[in-house]
Amino acid sequence: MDMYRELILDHYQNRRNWGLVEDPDIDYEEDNPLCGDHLHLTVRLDDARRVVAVGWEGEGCAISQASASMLGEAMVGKTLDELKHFSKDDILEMLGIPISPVRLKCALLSLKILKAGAYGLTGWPGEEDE
Amino acid sequence: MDMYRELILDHYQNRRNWGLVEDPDIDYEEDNPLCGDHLHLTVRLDDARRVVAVGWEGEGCAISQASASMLGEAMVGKTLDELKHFSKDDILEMLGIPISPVRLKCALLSLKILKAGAYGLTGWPGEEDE
Amino acid sequence: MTSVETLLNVEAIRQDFPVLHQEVKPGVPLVYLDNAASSQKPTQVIEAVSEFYRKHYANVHRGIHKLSEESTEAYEGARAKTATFINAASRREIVFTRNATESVNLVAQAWGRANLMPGDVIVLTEMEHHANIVPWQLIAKERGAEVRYVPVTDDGLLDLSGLDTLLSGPVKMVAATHMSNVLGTVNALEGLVQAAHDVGALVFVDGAQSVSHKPVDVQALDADFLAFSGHKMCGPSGIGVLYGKRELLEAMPPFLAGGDMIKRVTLEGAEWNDVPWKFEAGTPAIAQAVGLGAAVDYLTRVGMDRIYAYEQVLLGYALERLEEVPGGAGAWARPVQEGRGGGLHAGGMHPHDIAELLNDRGVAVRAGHHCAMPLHQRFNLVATTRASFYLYNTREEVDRLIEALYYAKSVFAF
Amino acid sequence: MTSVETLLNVEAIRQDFPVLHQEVKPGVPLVYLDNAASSQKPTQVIEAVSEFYRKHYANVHRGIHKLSEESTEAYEGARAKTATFINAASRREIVFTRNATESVNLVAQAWGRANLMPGDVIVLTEMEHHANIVPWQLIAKERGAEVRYVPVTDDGLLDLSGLDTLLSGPVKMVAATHMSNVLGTVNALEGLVQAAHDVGALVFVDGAQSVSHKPVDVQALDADFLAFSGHKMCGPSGIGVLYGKRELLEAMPPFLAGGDMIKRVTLEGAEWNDVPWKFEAGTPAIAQAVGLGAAVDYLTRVGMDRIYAYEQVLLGYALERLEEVPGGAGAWARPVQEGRGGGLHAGGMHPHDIAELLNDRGVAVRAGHHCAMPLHQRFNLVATTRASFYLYNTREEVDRLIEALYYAKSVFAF
Ligand SMILES: Cc1ncc(COP(=O)(O)O)c(C=O)c1O
Ligand SMILES: Cc1ncc(COP(=O)(O)O)c(C=O)c1O
Repeated sequence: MDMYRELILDHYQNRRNWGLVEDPDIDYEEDNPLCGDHLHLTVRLDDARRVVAVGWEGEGCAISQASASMLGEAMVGKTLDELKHFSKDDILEMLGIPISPVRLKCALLSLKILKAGAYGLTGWPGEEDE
Repeated sequence: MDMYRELILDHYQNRRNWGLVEDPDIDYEEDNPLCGDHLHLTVRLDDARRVVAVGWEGEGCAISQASASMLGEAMVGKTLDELKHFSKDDILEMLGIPISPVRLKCALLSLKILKAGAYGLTGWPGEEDE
Repeated sequence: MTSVETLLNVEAIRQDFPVLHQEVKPGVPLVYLDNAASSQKPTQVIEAVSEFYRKHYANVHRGIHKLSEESTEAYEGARAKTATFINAASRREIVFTRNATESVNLVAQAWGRANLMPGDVIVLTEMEHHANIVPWQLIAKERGAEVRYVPVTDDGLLDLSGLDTLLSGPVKMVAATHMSNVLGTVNALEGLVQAAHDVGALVFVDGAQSVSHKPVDVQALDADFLAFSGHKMCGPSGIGVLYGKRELLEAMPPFLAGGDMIKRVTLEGAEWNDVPWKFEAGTPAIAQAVGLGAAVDYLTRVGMDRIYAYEQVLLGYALERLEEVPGGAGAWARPVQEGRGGGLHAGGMHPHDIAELLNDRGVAVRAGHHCAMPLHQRFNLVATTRASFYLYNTREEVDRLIEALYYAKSVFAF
Repeated sequence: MTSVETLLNVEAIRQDFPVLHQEVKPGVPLVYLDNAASSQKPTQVIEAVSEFYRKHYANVHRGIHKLSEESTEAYEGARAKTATFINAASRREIVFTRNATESVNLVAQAWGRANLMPGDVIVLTEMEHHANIVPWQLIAKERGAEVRYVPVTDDGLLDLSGLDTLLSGPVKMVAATHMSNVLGTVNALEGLVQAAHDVGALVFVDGAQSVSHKPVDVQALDADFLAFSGHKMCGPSGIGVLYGKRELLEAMPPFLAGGDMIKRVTLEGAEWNDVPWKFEAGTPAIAQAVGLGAAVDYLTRVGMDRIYAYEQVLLGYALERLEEVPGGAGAWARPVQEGRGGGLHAGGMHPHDIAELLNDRGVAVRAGHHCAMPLHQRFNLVATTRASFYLYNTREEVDRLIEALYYAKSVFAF
């Protein structure tokens, strides 16, 4: 049960910001073929390039879905520049459970999609230690 | 010293039937590239298809040269059919020392050349257990 | 139900496998059910390798000194044991590779480059492991050949109803698995082999799962090639086998080049060694071959027929118990009707979550596509959770699996 | 002469190698001088492998359970250790293969098929091992490329006087050994690497001998690829390494296909995994990689610079003592003037006979062409007898070699 503390199960069961936003400024989707996890992320910014709305849809394991839900919540109100600074460690901290190397890809899928969608960055965040 | 009993050293030092015969009925040469051993065997038969003269030249280790010398001696007076029956065991018996698998090729090169020259047989005698 | 204990003395067998006697965390003993991915090793194998390094190790072939002679004898002796194990006609038909995957690549590339012409056909099945798909796809692309697939029925069996069509035209190779690593299906390949040979095609059998779980006789099967891995049959990692009929191996060009596979090298070119050494370039996996020989001895002593019978009983029990567990979003098990082997699957929650929660209870299973994506696509799945058994697993471990599944369900019970 | 004992505590080191402490027959202790063919293994390596099987073994990657996570960590950890050992910029530049031979074939085939055009040139040297000749000859033939050879001087050094001519035209690859397994010559490759890069060619370094005997820094060397084998550096058999600059590995198509080297497979085709996994198809040599990691730890603890210095002293002593032995039909030793490494050769009687008689006295050496036929042809030899040293050899063992040579001479004294 320590692997799936209340908060993760709660986010998995009630995914925050579920559903895509209209007229998004960021719109990106990708999957992790190895796991079959899939994520579609949409973000709308205001004139100050600040996140006013996040919407996403996806499927996958509890870890990947909860991390997307948590990251989505955390994004709201942030500037584009602040989004850029979300790190692997931020995600792991939000999840608050030990993540094995194999499941790092699940945990970081949402972050990867954010980085790729917002900045065209490719590769896994922290892939060197995957 | 047990590896190289007197007889082998004697045959190695004084190779019997050294030098090729003229007008041979069997004339075959081959080498073992792995060791650099080389052997050229010539045989003359009489009208009854019996060996009247054996002559050979070659180079190689003491085992390959002594076995050729011993086999050459043993061939004289035999019929073609009898030649066919020389076996791996005959050679090993003549040498009279334990031959390791690696050196079996050295020991049997002369027999191989005899079989190939006389009967067009290919492959190592006893190659299955080499 | 047969008393499983009369088939195998499993408690004694378990004593041979040190890795099994551990806790994944305090108070939670390990239940290892990831055998289709790789098997554990008995002390007899671990020690055979260590003893070999401690007493006899040297490079093989050509060495004229005691250790090299002993190593060569041990290495070539392992080849002979392996030949006997699958009833090959000669040890010269056994090529040592790294794993089953390399064995497939060896034939796909060496045989394929020399024999495939544009328009030729390779027939695979939809239930193949990637190891028996991708090498053929690559060589087919390179040579302009076509790849066809024998479909899989809803029951997880090969659908041979359209075989005549599949085998029409210039079919040169039929490559099929002997036992699926996902469904557990054992394919009775005799009919397929006969049909392939009738149209002049060769048959490559993926024995990666079958050779570890049941008696395999390559001559009775009349397979032209058979691939398997040491690590799935109680042997070391790093050693695999390609069986090939001698005349086919002899007709094939070499695969990798280097030392030991040549007779002669000049600045201009080279002459090849005899089979099987022609296909073993460089210093081989010497100690691993010796370990595989020890694994063959071990399995032979236990008896492959007994192992298979025991696993069938164990699997029957597992399937029976799984039916008790109320399904999540799907059934826990996808039992295969006939010729089933040693695996089962749990559906419902995401396989990653199931595996993680089972691990929490000490139960090691595998979650994912098991290197069989096309098969998963066939069933509209992306991933499954697989529990797979071997000779050292017990009914109590099946019970532990069931308990762990109830636990996983309880965590996700919202 | 330097006191060798100050360089290495050889007596302590010898205690780590169980195989050394045996008699080849009653009263005749083993003197193992066949190290260039393969090295012996310390208990630390043997036990690392056994312990891994006894406590942590499972298949790597993707497994969501304790053993698989531990195995993956151990396997990828060995990759990181290996990267550090040769100072690679990233562990992603380390591909695990079976042996150095497979590493050469991997590049020759995967890089060669994608990059060589008819008329292109591959430059090798006359002192290469077959492993660094035949794979290039084969791909050259397949692609219509030309192979050129850097000649070897009478002193056993690379003759770089004609380098401009050798490197003229469309030279795409220069493959050269870092240390000859026959002459012992250490090639200071920096000049050759620079010249090759200047004409836009890549450089493949055969480090099979150098990596075990001296510190190697791939970044300082600026090698594009480097190949070596675990078994020659105190590691298990069955594991080898290909180092490649990351952008080169990334640009190359895969070599063998199957599980673990793909991202996605459909009935139509496949997408490749990231490097280095793209080049590791199927279940890898897991326990052997772990053993290689333990060997790297062992050698690092002793110190590669000390090992090299110690061996130079030992070799100097051996060459000195060999000069005492009256030559048979030739000199006993062919000392190399500069940059000599760890081997020496005895001429005169047929090498097979010498080796057999030395073995009679417990001394294990190698006789033959040492997989370097072109080099032997260069010196008009078919075979040589090679004694080669490693960190556990002693001056007393050199003395035993010399005594055994006197014995061999006495047997053939007619
Ligand atoms: C210089 C050199 N290159 C390559 C090799 C091939 O190594 P392996 O047989 O381990 O592939 C060797 C070992 O024999 C060697 O000495
Ligand atoms: C059916 C099947 N074929 C091939 C393989 C590949 O085996 P290896 O990874 O040992 O090469 C496996 C193992 O995963 C398998 O289950």
